[in-house]
Amino acid sequence: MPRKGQTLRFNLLAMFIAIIILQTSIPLIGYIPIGPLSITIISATVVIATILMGTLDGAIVGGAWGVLTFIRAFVWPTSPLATIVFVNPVVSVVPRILIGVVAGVTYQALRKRFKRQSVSISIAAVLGSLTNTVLVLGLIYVFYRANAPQLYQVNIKELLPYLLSVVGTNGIPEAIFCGVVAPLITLPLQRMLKGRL
Amino acid sequence: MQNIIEVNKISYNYPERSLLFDNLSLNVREGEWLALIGQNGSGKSTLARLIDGLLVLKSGAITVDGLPVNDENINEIRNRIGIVFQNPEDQFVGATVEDDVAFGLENRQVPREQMHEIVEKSLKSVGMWQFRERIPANLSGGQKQRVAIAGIIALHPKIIILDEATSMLDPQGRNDILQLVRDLKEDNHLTVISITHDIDEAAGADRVVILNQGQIIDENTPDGIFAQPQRLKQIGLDAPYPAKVIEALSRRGITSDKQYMNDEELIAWIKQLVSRM
Amino acid sequence: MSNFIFGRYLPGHSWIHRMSPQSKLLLSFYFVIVIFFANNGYSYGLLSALIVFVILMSGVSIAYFLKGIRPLIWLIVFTVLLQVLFSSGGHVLWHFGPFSITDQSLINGGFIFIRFLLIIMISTVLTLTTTPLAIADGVQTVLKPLKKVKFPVDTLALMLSIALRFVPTLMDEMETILNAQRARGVDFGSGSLKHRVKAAVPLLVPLFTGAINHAENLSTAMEARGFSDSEHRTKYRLYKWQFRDTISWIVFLLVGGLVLVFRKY
Amino acid sequence: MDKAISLKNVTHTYQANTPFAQNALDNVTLNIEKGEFTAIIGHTGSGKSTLVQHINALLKPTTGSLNVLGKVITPTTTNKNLKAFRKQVGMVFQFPEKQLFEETVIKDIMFGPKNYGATDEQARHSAEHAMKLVGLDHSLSNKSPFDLSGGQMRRVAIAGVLAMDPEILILDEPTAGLDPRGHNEIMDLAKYLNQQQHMTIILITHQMDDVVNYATNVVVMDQGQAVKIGPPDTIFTDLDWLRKMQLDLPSSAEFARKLESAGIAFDQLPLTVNQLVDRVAQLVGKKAAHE
Repeated sequence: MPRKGQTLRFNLLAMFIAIIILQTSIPLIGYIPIGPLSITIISATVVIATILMGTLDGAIVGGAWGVLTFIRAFVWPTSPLATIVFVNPVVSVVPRILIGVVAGVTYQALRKRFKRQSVSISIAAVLGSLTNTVLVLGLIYVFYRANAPQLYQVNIKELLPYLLSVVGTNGIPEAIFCGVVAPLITLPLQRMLKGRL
Repeated sequence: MQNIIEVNKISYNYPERSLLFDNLSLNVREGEWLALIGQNGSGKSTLARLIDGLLVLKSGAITVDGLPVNDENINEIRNRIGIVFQNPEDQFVGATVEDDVAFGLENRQVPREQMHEIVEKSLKSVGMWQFRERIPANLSGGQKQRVAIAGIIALHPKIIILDEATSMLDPQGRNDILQLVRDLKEDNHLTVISITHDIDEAAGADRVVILNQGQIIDENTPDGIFAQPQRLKQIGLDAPYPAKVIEALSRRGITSDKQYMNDEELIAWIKQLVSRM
Repeated sequence: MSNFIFGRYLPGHSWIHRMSPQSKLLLSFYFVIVIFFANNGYSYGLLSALIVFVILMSGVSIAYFLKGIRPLIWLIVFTVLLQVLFSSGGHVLWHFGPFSITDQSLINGGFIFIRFLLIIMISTVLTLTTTPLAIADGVQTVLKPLKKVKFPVDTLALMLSIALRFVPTLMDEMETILNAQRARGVDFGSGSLKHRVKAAVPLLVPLFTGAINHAENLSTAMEARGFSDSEHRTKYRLYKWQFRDTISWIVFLLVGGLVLVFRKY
Repeated sequence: MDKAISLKNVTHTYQANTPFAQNALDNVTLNIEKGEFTAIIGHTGSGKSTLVQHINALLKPTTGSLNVLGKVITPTTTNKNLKAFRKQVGMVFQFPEKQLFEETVIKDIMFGPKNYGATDEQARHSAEHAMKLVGLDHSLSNKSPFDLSGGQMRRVAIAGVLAMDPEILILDEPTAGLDPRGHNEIMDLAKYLNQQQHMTIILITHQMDDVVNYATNVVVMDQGQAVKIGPPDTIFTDLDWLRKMQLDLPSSAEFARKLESAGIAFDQLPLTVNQLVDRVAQLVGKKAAHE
């Protein structure tokens, strides 16, 4: 007999991956366009998975998003940014995985400190989302400062300030969004899954 | 007839809930069609899950085909029982019809060469072979339930449990599925347990057991159960159609000494009334 | 709906359709890597010829490919412009502030344009001729060596196939939820940031609760059908390596070799 | 009587201008009076859902126009103006419990009214009233909807629609998956709203017994067209035609046919138990009077 909840965990992971596939293909539930910016709400999905199922599973869901971002940068890019930076698997995958790791570790550390669950979830979500932004920024800087060889051979050095500012300005509303929405979604789901994982 | 399932003084409760079953016992005879009726929350589906070892008993024992339901026998038990669940969408595992039928075979590590033969035979027996390459999104609810049944037949079970398997289908899909299961039961000498609150589905059974709040409050032939339509109503179930006619007639001063007759008896009685007077 | 995974597969029986998915997957990767090494007109010409040949072999009408590119064209043009305007080296033809156009950057711009087309074409061929299920199976075969280091390849492949199977289901449900909340007076896709953030919750909570319900019911159904260990199962589908796979690899390897040779010119 | 809904030559094409174009509605013209209880029947895929989504302004016609409570929707009506329609037309989707999302029952029910501009106090008032209508105990107000039983969740969802105080209520198979008691309670609620609150009700259903027991008006859909419109007793007359539409007979009509083949004649096919029994009583009584 499978360990209690093992099949459920397996299927929950499958469903989260399905949701992320959906979010990367349907703008309405994946991205919120605000003026020239387009903030992603997928990082919230990774945070929610992390808090419901734990750090490892959160990292897996984040990784799935990363791999999808990577593949999409070739097959169906959504922005010039994607064609330039996300064709590098390190930039597209690693930060996404670390959303789960950072959110998970933060949540575990805080959950007993705050009486209200929503506070610790919110903080974990903000930090998780910021991890993504900061790492994408950092990795772009590391990789392209020195004009490393890259797929489309665009002269990125000159573009660097532009890239960094786009990622940076998206990052702030993204983190706020995550912080507000993650607890609102996670709490009812926790209630549904109580004692079953 | 021999008992194929013996439920012996079982107790069970969901975590953080009060006791649902307390000392419940029930036997299912080999080859019979047993209808388990009761309203939502009466414990019908839970009982099915306990019999299949999907939930773990608190106390008591269940044996299936002579095997006690426990960790050790779980695979053997699940080889003998096939369950068709309520929601057609949520039991379709494979990406296509044939992949879904193969799922149970893959789990049992059936060699590939055999699998293809079994899948073909099973799909043909439910009339879905020509749909084998379809994806679930392009099938109706009734067709998905057929595929679910094919997936069960592929494993040669002795028992089929219909866990409200027709409740999400339209009337036509419902009749189709019940007819299919009746045919398969005959051809494969199956035991069928149908969990339902559809009184018409129960009417076709050999024996009906009423479950109410975790307790068996009655078991009898359908005619015997339906002879007390008031009782069915009290526990939130529908009275069978002939009982409604008899009741309505009695309100018009035409009374019978019976509270229930099946269709044929009722027709005969009405005929007699009309011609006698 | 810009659905890049579903609704793209076109059933058929062409040479390409009948190749094993693992070959198609690996050859697509290989092709992208080869593009990486192309640095002159000869190479780009050769690769373009190969892709045209592949498209013809796929039996899919060219119109499909052109339709696939249309929504991406502005993105490609924009990226090419970035390259043209921000390059240095070569004779400066035009100069303004941080922007400059050189003869070198114009040529590079042209190459980048071709790179884009090549990569989009090869991936389009893959998704038009291979079902999502076959792609998942292909991934499983490709990753098989990782089993030696205890990487749960089969678990991952089954998980991916279930995820793909449920995408259309969740998409339908999302549409119903969207309509149900619209009927309750929610405006989606307009208003202030605060409004949009608030509008996401009545959409996402039901989407997730629905998904969790699916996961729970599916788990029960799978266990009832004897599922316990995703690493020890037999497999219904088999994609055999075929003669056509060998031929395709020979052609692609040859082209790759030529691209390396051309680098010196 | 006033017209509540009137459709004129409404056609709706999904994926217009593509090879997949498909007429989900094909030149539908129909009128529904205020205060009527209309059942829409037809096999799966006949266009029932597309039809009601037009009435609720979730879809716009590709050609034609419709008038809902005096407001007109044409293919060119802007999306902004559609919200006003939706306030008057409540729509209970199939398995409506799937749309719940709030922390508490009361908040979820208040969600609709607040979207349409009600103050907190007004919304709470409407929500409490709606809870009473659907038979939800006040003590459940502050519970999480996810802690309730399936039947209770469905009532919360229906209350969420009723709290918006619509003039027209659309119910899309509202009893699917419920047990007989739950089924009867929901259908009786629809009847109460129709008869006591004078709400115009539109019910999509597969259950012909509900059609004859509750509806005053029936629309039969087939291949995107409204092929027959009228009171139940004009709909269930032509058995061959019904079979062609893949529709069932109500239980009483079915039983009456068995009686007929046993030699008991009916001048008109009875549709409900009462109609059937009236006829039987009449036959028995006639004989009695003769003697």
